[in-house]
Amino acid sequence: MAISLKLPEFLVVRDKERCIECQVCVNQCANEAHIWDQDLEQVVSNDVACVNCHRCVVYCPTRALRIEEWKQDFKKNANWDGISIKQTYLQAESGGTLLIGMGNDKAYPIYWDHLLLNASQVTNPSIDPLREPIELRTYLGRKPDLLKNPSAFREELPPQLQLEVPVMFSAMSFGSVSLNTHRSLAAAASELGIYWNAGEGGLHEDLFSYSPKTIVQVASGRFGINASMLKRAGGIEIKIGQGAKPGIGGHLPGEKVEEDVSRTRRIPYGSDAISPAPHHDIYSIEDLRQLIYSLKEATAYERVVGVKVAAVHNIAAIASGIARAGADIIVLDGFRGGTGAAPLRIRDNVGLPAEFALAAVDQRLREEGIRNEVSLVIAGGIRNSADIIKAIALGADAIYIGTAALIALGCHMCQKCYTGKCNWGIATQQPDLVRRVNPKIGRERLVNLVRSWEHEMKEMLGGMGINAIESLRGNRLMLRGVGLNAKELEILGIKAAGE
Amino acid sequence: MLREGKIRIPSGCAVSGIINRKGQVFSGIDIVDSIANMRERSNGLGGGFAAYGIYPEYRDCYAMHIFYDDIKAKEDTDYYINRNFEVNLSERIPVRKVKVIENQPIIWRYFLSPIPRRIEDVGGDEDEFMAQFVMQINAMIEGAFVASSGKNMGAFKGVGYPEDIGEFYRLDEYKAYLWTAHGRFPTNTPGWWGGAHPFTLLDWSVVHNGEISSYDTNRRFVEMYDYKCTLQTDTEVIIYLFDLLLRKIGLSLEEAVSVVAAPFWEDLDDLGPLKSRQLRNLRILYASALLNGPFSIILASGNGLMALNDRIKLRPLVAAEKDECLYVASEEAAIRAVAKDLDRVWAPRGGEAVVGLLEGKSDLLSASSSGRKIAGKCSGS
Amino acid sequence: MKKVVAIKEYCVACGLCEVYCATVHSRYPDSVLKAFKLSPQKPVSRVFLEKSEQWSGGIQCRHCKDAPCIAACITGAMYRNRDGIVLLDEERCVQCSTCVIACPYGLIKESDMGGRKVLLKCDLCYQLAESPTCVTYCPNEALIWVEEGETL
Amino acid sequence: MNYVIIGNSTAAIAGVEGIREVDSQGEIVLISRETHHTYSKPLISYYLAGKVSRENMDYRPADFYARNRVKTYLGQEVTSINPETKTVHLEPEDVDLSYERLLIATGGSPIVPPVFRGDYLNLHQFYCLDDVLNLSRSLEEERPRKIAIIGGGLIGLKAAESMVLRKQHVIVIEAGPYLLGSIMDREGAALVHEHLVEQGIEFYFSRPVIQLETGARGIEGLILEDHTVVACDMVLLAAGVRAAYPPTVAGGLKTDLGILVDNYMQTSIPGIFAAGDVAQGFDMMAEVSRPVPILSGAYRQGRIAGLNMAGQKKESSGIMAFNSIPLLGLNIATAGLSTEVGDDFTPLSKTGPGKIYQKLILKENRIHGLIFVGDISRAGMYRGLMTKKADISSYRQHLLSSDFGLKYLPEEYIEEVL
Repeated sequence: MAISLKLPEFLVVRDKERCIECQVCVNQCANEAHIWDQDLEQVVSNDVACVNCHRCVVYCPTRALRIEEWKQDFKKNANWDGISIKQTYLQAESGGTLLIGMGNDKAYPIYWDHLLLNASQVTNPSIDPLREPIELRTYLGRKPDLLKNPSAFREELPPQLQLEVPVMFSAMSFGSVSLNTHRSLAAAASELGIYWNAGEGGLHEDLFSYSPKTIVQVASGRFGINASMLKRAGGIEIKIGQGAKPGIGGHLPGEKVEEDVSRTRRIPYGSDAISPAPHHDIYSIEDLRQLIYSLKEATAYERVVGVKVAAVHNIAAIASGIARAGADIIVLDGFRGGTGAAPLRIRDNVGLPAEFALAAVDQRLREEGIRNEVSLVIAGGIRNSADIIKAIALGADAIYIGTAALIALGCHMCQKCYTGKCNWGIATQQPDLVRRVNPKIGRERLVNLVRSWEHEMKEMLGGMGINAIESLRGNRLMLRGVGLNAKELEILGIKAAGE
Repeated sequence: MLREGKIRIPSGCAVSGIINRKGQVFSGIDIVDSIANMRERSNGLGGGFAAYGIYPEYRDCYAMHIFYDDIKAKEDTDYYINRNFEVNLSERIPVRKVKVIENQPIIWRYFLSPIPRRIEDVGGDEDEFMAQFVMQINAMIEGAFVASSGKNMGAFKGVGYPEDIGEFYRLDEYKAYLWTAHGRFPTNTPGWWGGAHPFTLLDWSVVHNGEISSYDTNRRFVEMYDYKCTLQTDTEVIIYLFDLLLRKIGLSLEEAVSVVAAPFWEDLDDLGPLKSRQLRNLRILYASALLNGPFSIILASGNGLMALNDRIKLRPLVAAEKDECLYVASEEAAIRAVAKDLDRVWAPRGGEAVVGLLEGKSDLLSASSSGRKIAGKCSGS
Repeated sequence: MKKVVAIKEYCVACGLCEVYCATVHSRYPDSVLKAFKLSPQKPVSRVFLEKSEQWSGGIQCRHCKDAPCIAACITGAMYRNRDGIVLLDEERCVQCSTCVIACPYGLIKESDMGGRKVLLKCDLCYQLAESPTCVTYCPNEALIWVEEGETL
Repeated sequence: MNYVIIGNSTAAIAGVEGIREVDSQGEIVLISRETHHTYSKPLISYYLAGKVSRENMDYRPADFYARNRVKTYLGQEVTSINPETKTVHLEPEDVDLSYERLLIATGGSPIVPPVFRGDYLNLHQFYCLDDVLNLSRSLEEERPRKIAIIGGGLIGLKAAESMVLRKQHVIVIEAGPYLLGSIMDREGAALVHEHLVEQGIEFYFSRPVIQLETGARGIEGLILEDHTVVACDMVLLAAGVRAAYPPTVAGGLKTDLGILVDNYMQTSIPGIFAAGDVAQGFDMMAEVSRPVPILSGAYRQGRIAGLNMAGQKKESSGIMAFNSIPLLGLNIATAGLSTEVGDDFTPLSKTGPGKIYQKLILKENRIHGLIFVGDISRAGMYRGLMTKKADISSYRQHLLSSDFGLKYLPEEYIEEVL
């Protein structure tokens, strides 16, 4: 066998002064980067296996461990940097597509960080959320045309998703993530009065009690979907694309299709679950309309039907088409959106920032006079409450978080989800690893995260003199851009700081 | 410095309004005295009045008050007016020389009857025709600004303290059954006459104290329904919102109030299932029409007035009654200055509208500006 | 009486229960590092991480109602305190190990403390104000401190 | 309710504790022939060896009687029991005490083989505290060079251990073919024998003492069945124990090898209970009524007796013989039918490394007995399975494997421990 040119990515630094040989690290590393050596009677490291997930670092009771980048210089070359060279080695050895997990990690500009929020000073009072109610409740769903149907409010409205905080947990399928991850998300969403999205993998029967707060996904593989599931769910989302891999389907390897996954997805045990790149019954906008109305028919028009698309270059026109095709919610997934597995080149090079997609779509729908009729949700790269506030000011009704939720559950962003050996028990089906997410703790952590954001959002809103989130929606005057060029400001529809 | 329309300017203010609900007219002296009593609330950079019932002889004509920066603007505007209207009277508004009032524009008024064919060209909705015409002039013609355009009413406004503006416009010589007034405290303005309150559209006028934090949400909402927010002022967007809700969509005044000053979600449940469902639905459908942030406004039409605070009452508003007269003002002192023995004085709660309608009217939306009808000839001389 | 319950569904088999149990019963109860680095003998845990391919859990004395170890103890060193906790008085213990064979779960262990044999069992950290140390430090709340009969 | 308890050892004390679990008010009277505060009989060898102080021999703390409000008559003997009048007579106090419930927990008394019946200065019993107090004094005063111990059972070997620890030369004379014959098989006994020989103990097997050589100091030599003469200057008797019946009971108690009791520890006379070495109850492993003279059994029986005397109906499921006997550093544990060799019984055993021997006695997918020598750390789990009468068929192949533990056991067993 020819020698591998792969170099370790990380160095396990073990402080011998502190190591007590308790082997907790050995017990926790599913990658076997820590090994108990019987003869030496000590723990030794296998650096090549380390993925820098920090499980051992966090668990080490004496803080004896630290993971460093494996520093191996190549001759300086601005063009062929170390990463490019190492990826080339990898592909020369494997002959395969480079796979990666989680969202785009390239240093593209993060527009959220170029937006600044306004606050009240003197001319109007800021509102103190500790003294005055500040409302974050949001309704997602189709709204009738106000001019054509002025008495709509006297009737039953079309179905709406009521969110106590304009945050939802993004689609992450059972299969790509563990059942305990689903349990945590479902329980937290129910406690928070929001929705979570079960992704394209159906809903495990243990979670049926949470189904009123569950959005189920109809994606190109149609996994886990049937009429009773649609009726049971709180909402339905047709997934056309995903920000991390626009234009690409999904592939859940057979090894992850264990008994529960197989039963929930309604596919044979151990078989690969392949979601085609397109829906093979949607080759045009009119086909999408048929699917939307098929789903509405199937649920007696009692369920919200959303459509999720990846943010791509002509997203404004696409979104307009989706709105007119009858979608109740349009989800725009920006190119920083996470994934369990994506081809690296796709993830890093395809799509649009969610900020631009949102600004363009919101503006376009307003120009067409239909913005009020459809809800706009964005996903892909929301990291904190300020990002949410900015997204809503740009025009979103609500946002999805995926990666942030997983980080709350313990994800350390090692980006190795596709290996199925998630040391934090999230992106895995291995029973001993799945146990690492205790849904009770998971729920608490997710609830804490959203509640802390809720409070921060209320503070930011109050600072702007606003006591209901709908008064921020599309309120772009509350934003100013810093470090943006004129074209970027124009697309975002905001003024420059100081204007 | 940029003026309204180029930049958004926050301002503080005083408002006052008086209506005789029997429709008996009275001179502008009371309203001037009332607003003058709140001089501290303005800074001399804007004052104005709206008066209803002042042009009985031209009651069926559109009374258009226009500010012109120069004669070129007037000529351009006249060209459009003549293409679309029969002009019953065109004259300079009579003013008095007041020492502190300066830089006044050319202030003109017209009494107009639209040419029916022009209305039919735009779909036959006369109100919509008028509204679009006014917004066109404001948006398109540099140096022209329509201060008011309703029937039997007019807006009198300018840069200065309101009592000086009243003196300037000789309001003591007008008689109206409904007066509103405004004293302005802009924090940053070159003092542009068009930027003063009231702001009007059709018969509507609004005087407003406050700052609408939801401004851009509201603006972008009304702009979906063919309004052009050329001034970038809260007052402008407020009047467009009410026009949209009351005239275009046809909500009742009560419904419109529960849209712009929506009840809190948690308070909805106490209202009984039907009521709470309708209010919830209204709030869901008209989320972008919620006026958020501190305000007290007086919305007036030929039918009467409505005074309203934001839903958590961040600005002052007091109401009082004496016989058939209803008074609303930022401060009780402003009412007491003109009416000594009041039957009742109260401070309306946040989001609670004070409505004063002419006898026999059930809504603010005036007959002249409701329905799609073609105007007849003006009956005035 | 409150007991420690192991929830095998959430045990991550890390062994921190053992590390902290050993520490808190060592000469340096506040420092894992000192307990392991400075103690003359390696500190010994009274909770035991039981692992199989299907499950794992930190197990320890159940403080049985009808405790076989108390019945079997030849010296009276094994006793139940006022709170119902089964304790071993090391002063009076003669290391006969009868309790070792009496315990049906094998949760009393002999340990060699530098040539001196001692018998160790869980004391529920009864001298601490807070919950037993294994519960306090279980990183996944797979050991919980609950009233008997109480479930999740 | 008032209670009289005869005896002051494990079963009697457990009786007090049992009564007090149910009845905090009733009067309890405890009568003991010995004058000592309750102490643990098995500790006598430890005391002799200097591993436990006199105070630490107390089975319960000094305030035990006071705390449990027990009236004691120490140094008093019950001379008669009258079930008709429900009284017992005490001497030398010469009083009648009436009872509503009576517990007989008089224990056992050492067996003295006929050849040793006689008054010899250097012949010692090895049964109770007074025996070892005497013995201890003698050892210091007489400084014997060779001590013969009669009996290679549990008591004999613990006595031997204590003598070795006191640097005495010890000779053990066992009538049977190997050590610990009542609980141990030949293979296990061989390991123990090897260990004890290494510690300097001499052994004679299969030859009972048939005659004594006596002299001025008392016994000076023992003549065995094969005429071997074993010289010694002190003899300890450790030939076993039998039930120590109380004085005649009017009306008579039914007895076999002990006072017969039912599963509530009640004797054939209602109101009179018996527990401990004097009683003959149900042996859960043998599934017959027979004496099981071990401390844990005495405790269990005493407590059950106490509970039932105080009115709480509590049935015993029987007791199991089990022992743990560390001998000069070697751990030995046995339980249940450890010596069973019948056709139905299948032994499963494992030896080494070193002095390690582990054996389970299986029958019909159950463990019926065990012998562990050397490493006894997992013995408790096996004994637990015996108590539960657990069906071991699903994990039979893992029994005695070095990682045997909960993980191989069925779900319900695991749930019990978690």
